[in-house]
Amino acid sequence: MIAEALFFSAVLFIIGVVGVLIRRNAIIIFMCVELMLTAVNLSFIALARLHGSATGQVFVLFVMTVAAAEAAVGLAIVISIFRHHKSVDLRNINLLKG
Amino acid sequence: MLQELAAVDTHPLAETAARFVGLLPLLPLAGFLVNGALSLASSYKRGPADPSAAGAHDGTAAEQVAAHGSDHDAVARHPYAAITSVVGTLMPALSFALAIAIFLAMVSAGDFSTPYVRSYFDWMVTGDLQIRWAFQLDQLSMVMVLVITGVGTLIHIFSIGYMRDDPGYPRFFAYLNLFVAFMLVLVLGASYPVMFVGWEGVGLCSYLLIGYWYNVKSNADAGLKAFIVNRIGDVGFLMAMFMIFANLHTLDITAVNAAAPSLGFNSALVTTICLFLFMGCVGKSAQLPLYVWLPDAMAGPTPVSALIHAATMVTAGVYLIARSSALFVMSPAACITVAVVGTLTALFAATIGLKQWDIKKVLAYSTISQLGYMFMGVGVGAYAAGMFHLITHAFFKALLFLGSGSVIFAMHRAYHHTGNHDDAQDMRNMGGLRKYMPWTFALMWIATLAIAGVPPFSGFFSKDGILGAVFERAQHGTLAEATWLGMPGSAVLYALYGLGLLTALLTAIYMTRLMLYTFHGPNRTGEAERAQLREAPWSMTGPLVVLGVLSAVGGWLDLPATLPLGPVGLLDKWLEPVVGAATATAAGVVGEGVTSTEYVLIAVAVAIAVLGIVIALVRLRPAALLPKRDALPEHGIEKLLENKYYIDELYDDAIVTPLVSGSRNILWKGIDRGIIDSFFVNGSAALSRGVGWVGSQFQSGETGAYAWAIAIGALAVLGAFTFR
Amino acid sequence: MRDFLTQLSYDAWVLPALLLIPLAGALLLLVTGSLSSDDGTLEAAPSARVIALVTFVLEFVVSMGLWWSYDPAGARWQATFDHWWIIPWNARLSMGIDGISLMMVLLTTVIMPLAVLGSWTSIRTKVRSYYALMLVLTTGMLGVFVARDMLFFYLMWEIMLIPMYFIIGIWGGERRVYASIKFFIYTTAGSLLMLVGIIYLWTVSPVPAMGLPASFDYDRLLSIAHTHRAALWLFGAFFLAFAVKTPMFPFHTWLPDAHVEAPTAGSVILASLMLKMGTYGFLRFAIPLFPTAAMTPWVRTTVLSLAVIGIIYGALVAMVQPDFKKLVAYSSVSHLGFVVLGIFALTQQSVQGAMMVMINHGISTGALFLLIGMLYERRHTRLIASYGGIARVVPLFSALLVIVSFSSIGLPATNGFVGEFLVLLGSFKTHPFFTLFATTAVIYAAAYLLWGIQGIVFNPLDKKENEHITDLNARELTIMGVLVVAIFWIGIYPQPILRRMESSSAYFVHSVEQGQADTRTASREVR
Amino acid sequence: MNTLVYTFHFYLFGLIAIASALAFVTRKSAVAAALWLVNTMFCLSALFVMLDAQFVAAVQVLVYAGAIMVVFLFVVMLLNLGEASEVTDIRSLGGKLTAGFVGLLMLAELFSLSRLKFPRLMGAMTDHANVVNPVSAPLFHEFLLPFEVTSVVLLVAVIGAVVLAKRGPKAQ
Repeated sequence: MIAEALFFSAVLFIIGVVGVLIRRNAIIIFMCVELMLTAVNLSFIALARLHGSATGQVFVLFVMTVAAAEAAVGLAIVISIFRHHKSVDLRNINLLKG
Repeated sequence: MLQELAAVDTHPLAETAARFVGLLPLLPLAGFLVNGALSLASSYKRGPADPSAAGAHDGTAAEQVAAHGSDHDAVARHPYAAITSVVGTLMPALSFALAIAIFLAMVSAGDFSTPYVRSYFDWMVTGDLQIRWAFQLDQLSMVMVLVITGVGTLIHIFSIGYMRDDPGYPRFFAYLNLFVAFMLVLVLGASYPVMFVGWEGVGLCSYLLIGYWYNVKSNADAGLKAFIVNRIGDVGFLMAMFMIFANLHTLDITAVNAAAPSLGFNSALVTTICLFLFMGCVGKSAQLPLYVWLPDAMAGPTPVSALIHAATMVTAGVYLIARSSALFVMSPAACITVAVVGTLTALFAATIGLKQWDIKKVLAYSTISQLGYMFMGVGVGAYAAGMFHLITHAFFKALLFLGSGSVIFAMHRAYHHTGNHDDAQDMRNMGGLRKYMPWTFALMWIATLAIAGVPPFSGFFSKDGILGAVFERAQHGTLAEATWLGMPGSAVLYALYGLGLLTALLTAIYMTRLMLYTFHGPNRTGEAERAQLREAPWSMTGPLVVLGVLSAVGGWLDLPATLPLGPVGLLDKWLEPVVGAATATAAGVVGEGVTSTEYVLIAVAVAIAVLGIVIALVRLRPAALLPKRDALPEHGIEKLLENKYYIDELYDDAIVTPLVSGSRNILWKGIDRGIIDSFFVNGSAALSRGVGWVGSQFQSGETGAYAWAIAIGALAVLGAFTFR
Repeated sequence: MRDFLTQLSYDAWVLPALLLIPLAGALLLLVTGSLSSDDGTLEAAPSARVIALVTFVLEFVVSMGLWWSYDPAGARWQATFDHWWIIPWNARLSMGIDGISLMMVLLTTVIMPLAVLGSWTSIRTKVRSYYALMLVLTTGMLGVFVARDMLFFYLMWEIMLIPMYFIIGIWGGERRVYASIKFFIYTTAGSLLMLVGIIYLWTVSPVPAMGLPASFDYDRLLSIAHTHRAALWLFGAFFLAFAVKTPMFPFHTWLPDAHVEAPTAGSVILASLMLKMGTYGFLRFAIPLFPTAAMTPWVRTTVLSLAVIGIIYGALVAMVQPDFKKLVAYSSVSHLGFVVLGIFALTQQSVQGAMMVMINHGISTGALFLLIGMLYERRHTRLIASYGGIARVVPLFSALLVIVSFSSIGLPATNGFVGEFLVLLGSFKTHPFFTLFATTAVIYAAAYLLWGIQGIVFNPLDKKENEHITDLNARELTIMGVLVVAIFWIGIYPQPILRRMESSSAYFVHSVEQGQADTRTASREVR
Repeated sequence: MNTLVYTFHFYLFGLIAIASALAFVTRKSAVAAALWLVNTMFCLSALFVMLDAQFVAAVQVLVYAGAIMVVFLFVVMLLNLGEASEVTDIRSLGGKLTAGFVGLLMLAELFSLSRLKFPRLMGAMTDHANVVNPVSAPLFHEFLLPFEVTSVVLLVAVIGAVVLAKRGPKAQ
């Protein structure tokens, strides 16, 4: 079942990537990132199962914590951006420009 | 070093006045320092302690300007005039006295063939190069020292009167003293580099004195031109020194002369060295094609023209060739070149002299012409004859210049008195001055007869000596046997003799013309001015009288064997130890006593001189001359002559302008700013800026674009692994 | 004198002391600056210039001992000092002087107090930082001249750049930012290649057979033989660094900008001292380290051509400059061309002459920049056309300008002649045709400088503003007095200097010829 | 457990997860998308359980499906973005096709890279009753420091979120 798990993981990850590429709503893009993270978590779990060790699961816990933190900060940013632009469309947001 | 000292100590001159030879240039140098200090001290006003804080409009500055503005036109003696006159003339006079003492010591020392070299301290000693500050006294330098200090002292005395009202009085004497000092270094230098110190030093003084009245641009330009043209010649002098050192490993004159034969007779090497040396002479002595600075140099005060641009500095080239006679006789080709250039210059300048109106310009071209004669003499290896003409020329040309200075002084005073702004130097404005300036008139006629070559005045003997030597060399000797540019040497020399005679004719004509227009005929100054015309003070006329006597009897210094009016060939014998060997080499077989041919030559020379004077007297009509402002423009060949064959314009258009505009437009704006700076330097900066710009375009700030970039990047990386 | 110095054990401490004294002065300035609350204008901090002057005079006094303590017939390196520095890399604080360094050190310590006096009233803002930078700069320059460790040399080489960058960039003229950046990038670009070369030398320096670790020691690196190909590349790297600094045509275009925009003292230091780093580098590093490469016929011909082009080109371009400072800047290109010509002609006279030109250019050009700075302080323009006839208003200034100009032209009996004459005389032996072209520069030199000074001090006094110019004051006369004395002293009696440099230059010529000969025989054996 | 049943459920949950994910990226409405994502999370949590990671599965449901997604929904509602107000939210057809192509290409590359042969199943986890111990033991021994650091990360995130989302004084 490991190969299947990895297959699902890969497919979900790619769906996340495609989502990031085709969506312009910042919140949905965040969700896509969450999806990608979870897909990676699946790989961790599967490979932990393969090796018969729980270390992989520990990493999943870390990933989840970071994901939670990221979601919190990211959404806060989205909110403040929305206040400014009245939109969460990524095309309106190019603050990263040097 | 010790050995050398010992050698010096055994020299017959060692215990005589000659051991003070170093004082000869030092005395005028001291005069320069005193007068220079006086000049600066009298005009210096100390600046503010904080120049950038001091306002430009404070009261003291304005007062200064007022003071300066007034002192220019004021006719008042300089506050330090008295001390300047004493120091400025005493120093060269003391030098002259010392020179006479040394001369007497030399006479009593009898014949000595090695020069007395006094070495002071090292100058440039490194590796095999040994250059010391050393002075060399021998018969040749002694002659020059006497001429320089003697004529120099007279001209200093003349200047006291001539420059009396000039606001820069001490400055003038400072420069003049400095000149004498450098000129003495030039003739006394025991090695070529020390000579070169004097050589360039006199150039500096010439520059400063030509541009003495610097607030007129043309004067400053003339000084600049003189210096730069001289420098062109100096390149030759330098190259000659380098070649001598590279081949003989010494630059001491005695050592070079001794080693000269090792360079090989008529070898390309020795010819090149001689031609480079001659290039130096061409610059300094104003020969073709570098003569152009000398006429312009007349912008300086007239005593300067007399001392520097007639009697001494310009003859330095002749002296240099006589000094290097051992080198020159090794190369007949170079010798003939010297003679040819000298002769052509003499003729060329004489033709221009025919049609000049500025009295000093006539004398300037006359000087160039006479220098040509001297080169003709030293060119054919008649060194004593060349030096003889140098000495007599110093007398009569100094006299002519000082005489013209007197005239200009009188004219200027008259014009100043009436507020007239006409040209005080133009002969068309003069005329009939003999009534007002009888002494000057008489003395200048003596000089004119001397330069024209009328016996028994000095110029006759010296010029005849040169022409005779050319004729003799054409018959036999190394020059006659050599070929020059494919022509037989003797044919060239015969041609030179002919041209020399033609020049003599022209000389007589233009000098008579000068006298006629200046002193004869009706006076062309205005009525009011005429009342002010009078002889210059005695401090000025006195030196003229002395020079007049010398011009008249100077010929007795070196009487030819054909005219034994007294002791024959004094100068020949005196110079024998220095240039005798070289002269003998050039002459080949010595002539058999006095021949009838020589009498014929003398007769021809006299006839030509007289003919020239007669032609001028007959053809020229001073009465018909109009003042400068009414003069009609000239036509045809006369216009060509008046405009000096347009050589200055040619040089300007062909050399100066292309050089300057080429430097500005091609080198500076083209290469420097255009290619190097704009293209390479700023271009490379622009290139990196461009690359940065391209990179910054990817930095759009669009997160979506970044996501795409990451995705495609990931695709590429994975692909790289996949299709490894 | 020498006994007295021996009693002080002068040789043991003088070089580190010379490097430390300016640093101490700079530190003092910074401490006083941080203790006071003023804005650092001249009015608020007049003590800064006094501290700087005292430091430089002390530096000068200390350095003068070298004049007597240096023994021309003695060891090759004298007053040596050696201390550990970066142990893992085996880099050491290794110093020493020979005849070449000696004169450069003394030139530096003589010029620097004059430069301070030259800035006395013209620098009016941030004076403490200004003088502190000058002091740090001095350490850098002296360090370059005395370093015997390549890494230490490189450190000092770069330290020198930074203060000069700020001096131009802060106290300079209108286009100071452009000029300072151009100066910095130009020189750094050149010297980074040199750093690569130094690192390469370090990597090839160990001799395992003799148990010697890698080292930056100059003498050790000298003894390494390189293949011809490697030597060429290394020489190229060093050459570029020094050619930019010298500056040789066509790497010279930073110079006019830097000179024109720098404050007076900056121009003086730049011209008198920093340009000498380039030619000093040739003498000390580029040629002795890679004699085979430097003396390869095509390399030598190229360098000599560039030198002669620089001589004539610099002079011709100087001739048409409307700005007197720029004129002097281009004349530096010409003069430094003589130095390179002399060095690469490789004869005893030409190398000695090159060193003399280095000293003389330092004195004459420094004096010219100081004079034009004094004039600029009064009239705030450097354009020749805005002057004319001021000899009547400022006779002493004019007399000095004429004297200094003639020394720069190379009139015999002034310093300029001695150097140029020796260079040309020596170069003629090996390269007569290059010498012929170089000699013509005496014409252009006269043309550009005399044209320049004619436009300033002669000609009619036709501009109203110029009638208010004031003559020099006592301070300015002191500066010029020192330089004029030097001009005539070197012009008339240069022998004390020549004697001190003779053995070092002879060693240079000999070692390069030897190195060349060695490898020539070696390569023949290989074949 | 019966292997066939196990395999069937494994595929079932996997495919549902993928289908939900596809639905998630294609929904225009943010709320719908979020709910589809929650569905994916649930299925994944089921897969976790089947891969003997019961504790992580529980956490997945609690943290992801419970906490994070709720926060997302809150924000969506707070900003009133529930309806697809902007038609341009999804890229043009070309963009979609390109993105799909990129995705497929990447997938293909991933598969071609994973030529490793995995054993069907290794021995099951030893103790089915004790599901927390195997995770907590390394977490509090080996990874104690990272664990503590994570708590700091969370703290920072909380503060950061508060600061960022707080209305500035100007905005009021």
